[in-house]
Amino acid sequence: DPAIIYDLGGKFDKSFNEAAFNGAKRWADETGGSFKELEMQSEAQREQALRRLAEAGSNPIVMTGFAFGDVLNTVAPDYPDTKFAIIDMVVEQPNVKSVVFTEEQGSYLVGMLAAMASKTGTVGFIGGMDIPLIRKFACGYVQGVKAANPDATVIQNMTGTTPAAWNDPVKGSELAISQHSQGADVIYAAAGGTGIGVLQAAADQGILSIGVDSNQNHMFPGKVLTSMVKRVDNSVYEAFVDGEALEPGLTVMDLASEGVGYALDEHNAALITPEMKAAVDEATAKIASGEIAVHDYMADNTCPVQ
Amino acid sequence: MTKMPRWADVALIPLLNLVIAFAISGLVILAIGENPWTALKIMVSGALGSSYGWGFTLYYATSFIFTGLAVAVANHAGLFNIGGEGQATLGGLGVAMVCLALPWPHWSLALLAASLGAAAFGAAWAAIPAWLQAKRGSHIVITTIMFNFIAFSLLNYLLVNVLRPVGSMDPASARFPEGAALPTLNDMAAGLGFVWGRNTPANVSLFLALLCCLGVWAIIWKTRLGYQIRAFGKSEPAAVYAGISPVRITMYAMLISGGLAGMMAVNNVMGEAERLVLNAVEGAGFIGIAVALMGRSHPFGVLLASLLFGFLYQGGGELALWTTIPRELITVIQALVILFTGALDNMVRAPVERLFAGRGAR
Amino acid sequence: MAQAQPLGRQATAAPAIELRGISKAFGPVQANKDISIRVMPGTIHGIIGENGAGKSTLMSILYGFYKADAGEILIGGTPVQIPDSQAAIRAGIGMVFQHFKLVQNFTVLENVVLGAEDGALLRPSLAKARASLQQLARDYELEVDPDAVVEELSVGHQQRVEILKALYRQADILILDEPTGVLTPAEADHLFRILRGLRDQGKTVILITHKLREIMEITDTVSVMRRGEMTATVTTADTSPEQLAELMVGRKVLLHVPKGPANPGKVVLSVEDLRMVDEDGVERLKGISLQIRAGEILGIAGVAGNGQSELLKILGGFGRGAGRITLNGTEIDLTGRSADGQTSRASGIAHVPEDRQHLGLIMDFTAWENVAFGYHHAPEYQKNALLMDNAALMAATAEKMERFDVRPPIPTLAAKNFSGGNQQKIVLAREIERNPDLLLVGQPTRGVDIGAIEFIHKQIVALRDAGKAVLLVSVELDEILSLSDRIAVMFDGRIMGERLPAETNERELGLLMAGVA
Amino acid sequence: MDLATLLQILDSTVRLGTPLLLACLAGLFSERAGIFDIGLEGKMLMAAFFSGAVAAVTGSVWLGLTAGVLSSLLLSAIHGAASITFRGNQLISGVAINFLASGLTVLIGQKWFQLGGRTPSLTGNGRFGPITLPFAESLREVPVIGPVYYELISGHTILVYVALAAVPLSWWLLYRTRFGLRLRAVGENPAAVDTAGISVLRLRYTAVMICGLLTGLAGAYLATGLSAGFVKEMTAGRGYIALAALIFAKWRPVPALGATMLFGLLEAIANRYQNIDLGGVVLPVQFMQALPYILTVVILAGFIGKATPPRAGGAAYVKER
Ligand SMILES: Nc1ncnc2c1ncn2[C@@H]1O[C@H](COP(=O)(O)OP(=O)(O)OP(=O)(O)O)[C@@H](O)[C@H]1O
Ligand SMILES: Nc1ncnc2c1ncn2[C@@H]1O[C@H](COP(=O)(O)OP(=O)(O)OP(=O)(O)O)[C@@H](O)[C@H]1O
Ligand SMILES: [Mg+2]
Ligand SMILES: [Mg+2]
Repeated sequence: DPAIIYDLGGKFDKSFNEAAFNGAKRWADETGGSFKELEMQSEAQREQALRRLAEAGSNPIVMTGFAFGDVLNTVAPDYPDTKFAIIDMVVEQPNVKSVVFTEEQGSYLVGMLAAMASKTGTVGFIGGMDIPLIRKFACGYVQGVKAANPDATVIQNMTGTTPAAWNDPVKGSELAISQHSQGADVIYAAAGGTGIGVLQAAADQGILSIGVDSNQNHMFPGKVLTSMVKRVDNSVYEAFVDGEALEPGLTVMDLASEGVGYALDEHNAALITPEMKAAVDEATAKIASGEIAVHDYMADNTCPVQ
Repeated sequence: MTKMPRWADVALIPLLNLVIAFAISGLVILAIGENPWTALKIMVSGALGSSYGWGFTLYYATSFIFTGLAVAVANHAGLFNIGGEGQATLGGLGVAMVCLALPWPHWSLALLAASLGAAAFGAAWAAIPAWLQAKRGSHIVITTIMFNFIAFSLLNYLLVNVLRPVGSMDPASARFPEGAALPTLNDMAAGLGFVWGRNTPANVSLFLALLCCLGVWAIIWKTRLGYQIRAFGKSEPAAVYAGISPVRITMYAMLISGGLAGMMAVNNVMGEAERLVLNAVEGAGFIGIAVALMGRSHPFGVLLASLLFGFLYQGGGELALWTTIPRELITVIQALVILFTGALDNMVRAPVERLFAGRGAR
Repeated sequence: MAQAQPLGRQATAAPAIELRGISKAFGPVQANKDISIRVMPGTIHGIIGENGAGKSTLMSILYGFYKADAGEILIGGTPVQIPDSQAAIRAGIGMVFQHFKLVQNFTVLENVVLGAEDGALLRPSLAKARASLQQLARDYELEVDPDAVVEELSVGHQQRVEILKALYRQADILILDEPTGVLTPAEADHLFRILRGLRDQGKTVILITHKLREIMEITDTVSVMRRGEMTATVTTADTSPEQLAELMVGRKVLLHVPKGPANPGKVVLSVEDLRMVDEDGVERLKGISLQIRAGEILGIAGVAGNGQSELLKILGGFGRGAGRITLNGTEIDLTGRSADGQTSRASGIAHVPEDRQHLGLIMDFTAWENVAFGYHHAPEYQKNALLMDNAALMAATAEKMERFDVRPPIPTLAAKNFSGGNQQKIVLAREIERNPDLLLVGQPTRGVDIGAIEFIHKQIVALRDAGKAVLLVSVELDEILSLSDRIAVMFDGRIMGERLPAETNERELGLLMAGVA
Repeated sequence: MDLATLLQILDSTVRLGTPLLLACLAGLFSERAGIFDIGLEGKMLMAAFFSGAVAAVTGSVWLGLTAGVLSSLLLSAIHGAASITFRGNQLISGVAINFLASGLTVLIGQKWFQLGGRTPSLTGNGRFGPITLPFAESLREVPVIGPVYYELISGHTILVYVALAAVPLSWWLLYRTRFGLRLRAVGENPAAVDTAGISVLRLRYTAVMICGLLTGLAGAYLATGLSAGFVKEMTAGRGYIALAALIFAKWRPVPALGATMLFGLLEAIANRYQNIDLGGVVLPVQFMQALPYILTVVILAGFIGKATPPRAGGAAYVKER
């Protein structure tokens, strides 16, 4: 049976891990198969969980989050017959499939939408913590904003430095209000549970917000401009479908492969005008074809635009 | 009236307390629709039933011993150090800087240097609140809380901008060199020719922790410094009368306390992760408060309480891993254990004492 | 209280209070054993007994603070239940505890009103209490500033507040537990005038004291307690101090320590123009000059709070001041740089602080740990550079306890488990046994029973006879007069004058203490 | 800085300061009565959860508030039993309560809503809406006063006004009533209260319950006033900050207002100015995020001096040993 291990944020984080869970569940619903799933409670359990699953014969073993990278690198060689899949990190081992997402591309698209939806020419970004992953989101977003409106301003904030940074909706809401008062009228939240506060404050203030990872449009219908979706669920689903035949190596989930994108559904249909949609779809095509290169913060630890 | 026998005091009552705590935990488990008996079995066998379980239990206990001792030493000086979390965070920084500085030829050298680094950084982080308390009367409870937050910010900055290897997604330092890898208990057992606790993180720093227990015991009860710390903790005016300098003792006690908290990093950063990650402390600083209070600030008590919490952590981890019981249940069990063995002790003690008194009277 | 039912002395035959068969144990300690006592209305009834005899416990039971294990209480002839202090107050009982039960950072008025408020709002209660206090002050000469914060009052005034609390609640029966332990003779006289006044109004007073002079002076009847039992109740007029002392202790007690003439040698301590300003900027010492020679006791008399504590503090080596102090010819640093309490000990000064429970001892420490207190650097208590020699300390403590007759002689017992007198002996043993050149001793016998007083006085005299200098600070004029070779009187940070004990008397000293030169 | 920005920052200060204020006053009642409480965080969290959960289920924020307060009162009762009746260690009991709340909220939440400990988002009557004070609209155009009234004073939820009103009320209760006198006395010298014929137990329980009530309001404000529902661990250390503010304020109600609002202000400023550019050198965001805490230490060390807790605090009242 396949297995999945969630990162410390927990299975129901409303974004990343939850998407992974949804993918696994979809597989189970469709195939009637069963899978093991683990939630850890400490760093030391990463290795423990991996080994125990491998020894119990689970195959493949999927894990979410870059934090597993280091451990997987040491554990994978011990279980050459087991296939592993890691999301958000590259681990070069013969039995590991690494799945990374081009969050900068998805963020670029929602950045364009934000710039086009903005009346003030100022948009906001609220990240959970100042870590590379979040900078990657931010950098793609800013590029998209500038692409759609070179004169636009982007206000960037981070919510904190403690684990509470991801679970503090009050702080998220204050930051959103603060950004609104500085003119932002579309705010992109990449901050886990804190993001809920951002979305809610934006709705209260009558401005727009952008969700992240999962499609969060439904949370405040008509108030969430769109969501930058990262199809973690798809990659988990695919890994489970592949089963023991899982193909090791690097898989990049990008716009072209619909690994990332923006969400359009009945909750935000009214907010996305045909022109906006056209512009974004054009950009999507150009990015897919390589005509537009969205800079990846991780490539050189810098962002060309602020 | 006869007094309660000593065995009842030190064994029976804590046991009864634990039983009540677990009984109520069982009710909670029932309430969320699971089987408490199975849960208990998983916890006990997962944490104590194999050398594998022990390997984790001891690993967690090691961390708690360090932070528990830290709080205990400060308690003896009448200072409430809530800053273990921050001090251990800085300790991790010290360990990382030492380990990454050289290609260490042998783990023992690395261990020595890293312990010093960890203790020095932890102590330094405690030194400022201590100095402010001693010289300016700034309440150490506030300042240590503040320093926890500041430590997190500092570490966040350093990991992302300074220590992170280029191109790494993970806000963590590089892996430590091979030579800085501490032998695990498993390695040590293998050296002695038997298999114990394969793939478990318990490592040689357990012995360091035990040494610290012994050291703290000796310092507190056998040395002049300890004498002065205890005197100061009991009565500041009297200490001044006896020629004990409040400033000096506050500083010494907090430096020792911060150093101990910092040394926790030797276990988790150097012994387990072998690199420094964000939030490496994972709340062990706060658990240290519970451990020290439950252990009545005595090193032996701290050791026992640490083992209990190590058991809860590992047993609870197993529970969360292998059942659908959410991991937060462990937090609830911990809370109940703290409550009944620590705060509601007299609820059990009084009736038991009466029972013994009644028997004695007859 | 003026309107309170007058209980004429012969109006009723029933005792104001009758206790029958009261027993009380604290764990293994039997504090009261089957005690019965009758106190007649309109009398002052004394209770005496050694430290730990159970006096305070008995009174606390009467006041509903502790619950008796057995026995009954009758007030005015009717059995009553006194489960808590509220019930005692309702029954007309007021109590002034040995250790004051005052809220230190409240004003006098707030302390008096606490628990006796008139309604949910404070201001009317306070206003009413203020008026009553004025009335009481007039009736009983009990002046205290109602707005003063208690912690800033002298102990004498705090005592008045306690009495006012009882009177404000219209107590007919007033219990005072060692009220004069902290009072000056003048304050004590004043208190006795008040007590007589109360008696004459028909109120009943129970007075616990260690001072036989007071018993003889003011009580009508006196009960003696020993080891939890009531051993005798006698009419005061029919007894003598010597007889009471023997009843109390079970042996003959010397009420005055015999002491030969002094043999003064060279000057040990010389103080010139010592001045000191405290943290609040108040000048506490205003130019003190004095000398003490080897082999003599200089007694410092004075009402508490006139600079004696500060003088002891600076001489004891943990204060800062201006002026010149030399010890055995070496000048002592007054800048505060070496005000660490250790320097002075090293130079041969031993110090018995006035407040043994807060300064002299750590109550949670064992006896042997307390014997090391202040001398934890002493070479004989060290095993090596790192470790203290606890075994040596234990042995030294056992020895000292035996020599000073500390009871029980158990070095591992915590200080708080010794009675006050025995606590004092531990401190004295520690300090005197250092064989200091100069012994500073403050209030050596405060609250200590007469058996212990006799012993403590003997030790101080013995030290003098061994050729050491002693500075004795006490508010007990008796003690000053009987121990000192010379007497200096302090008032308002100055020395008002020096007298020889043989050539002065309590009256003259009292005047000096009041600042009348 | 223009007036509008200033007002926005102050407005944010009030919102961020309010939960701290309520929790701080809660701690004040408890600690003034001699019962130390490091369990403020846990009680707040519990109240946040139950107010969010019940408001979500019933759609009524008032029922939510009631449930939140009741849950906080329950934890208070446990703390009271442990530290008053059974004379346990007050710090241990507080630590236990923090753990208990942290675990139970998610456990119950997961069982109840299957949202990983979150509660469903609140809408409409499930939340406290802003209250527009009289004349706010009409005065809005008046220079200075208008915006101040409209932006800063008006437009908060009812709990903000309750919290602000609680300051003078607490002051009055503590310093102008019989209850307050006794409460303060029992934290300083319980023996004095006992010998005055007043029940120490009853007083202390009352104080602990008031503490529960106020932390309940604080938690409910977090979940139903500031946010629209509960998220696990959403108190995010505010209970500890409130404790720090309490010491800062030296256990007095009016300074408690000042201390909590200062913390709110520092956080609001750090939120607003996260990326300060000092002529080319951009201060790292982590520095700005640590700034409130650094400033707290600086202010404390520089201006506040020694804070002496209530003298009988932290110890159970024991007559006989
Ligand atoms: N609260 C208490 N708990 C335990 N033991 C107590 C308590 N109070 C008094 N005792 C013990 O009871 C005995 C009687 O004490 P009590 O205070 O009544 O003596 P006393 O006659 O007032 O002595 P003193 O003259 O020193 O005031 C002593 O042995 C004492 O140790
Ligand atoms: N609450 C208590 N618990 C334990 N022992 C007590 C308590 N209260 C008093 N004692 C003990 O009772 C004895 C006498 O108590 P008490 O307080 O009356 O005397 P004291 O003030 O210490 O001495 P003295 O009356 O001689 O000044 C001492 O041994 C004291 O330590
Ligand atoms: Mg007594
Ligand atoms: Mg006494």
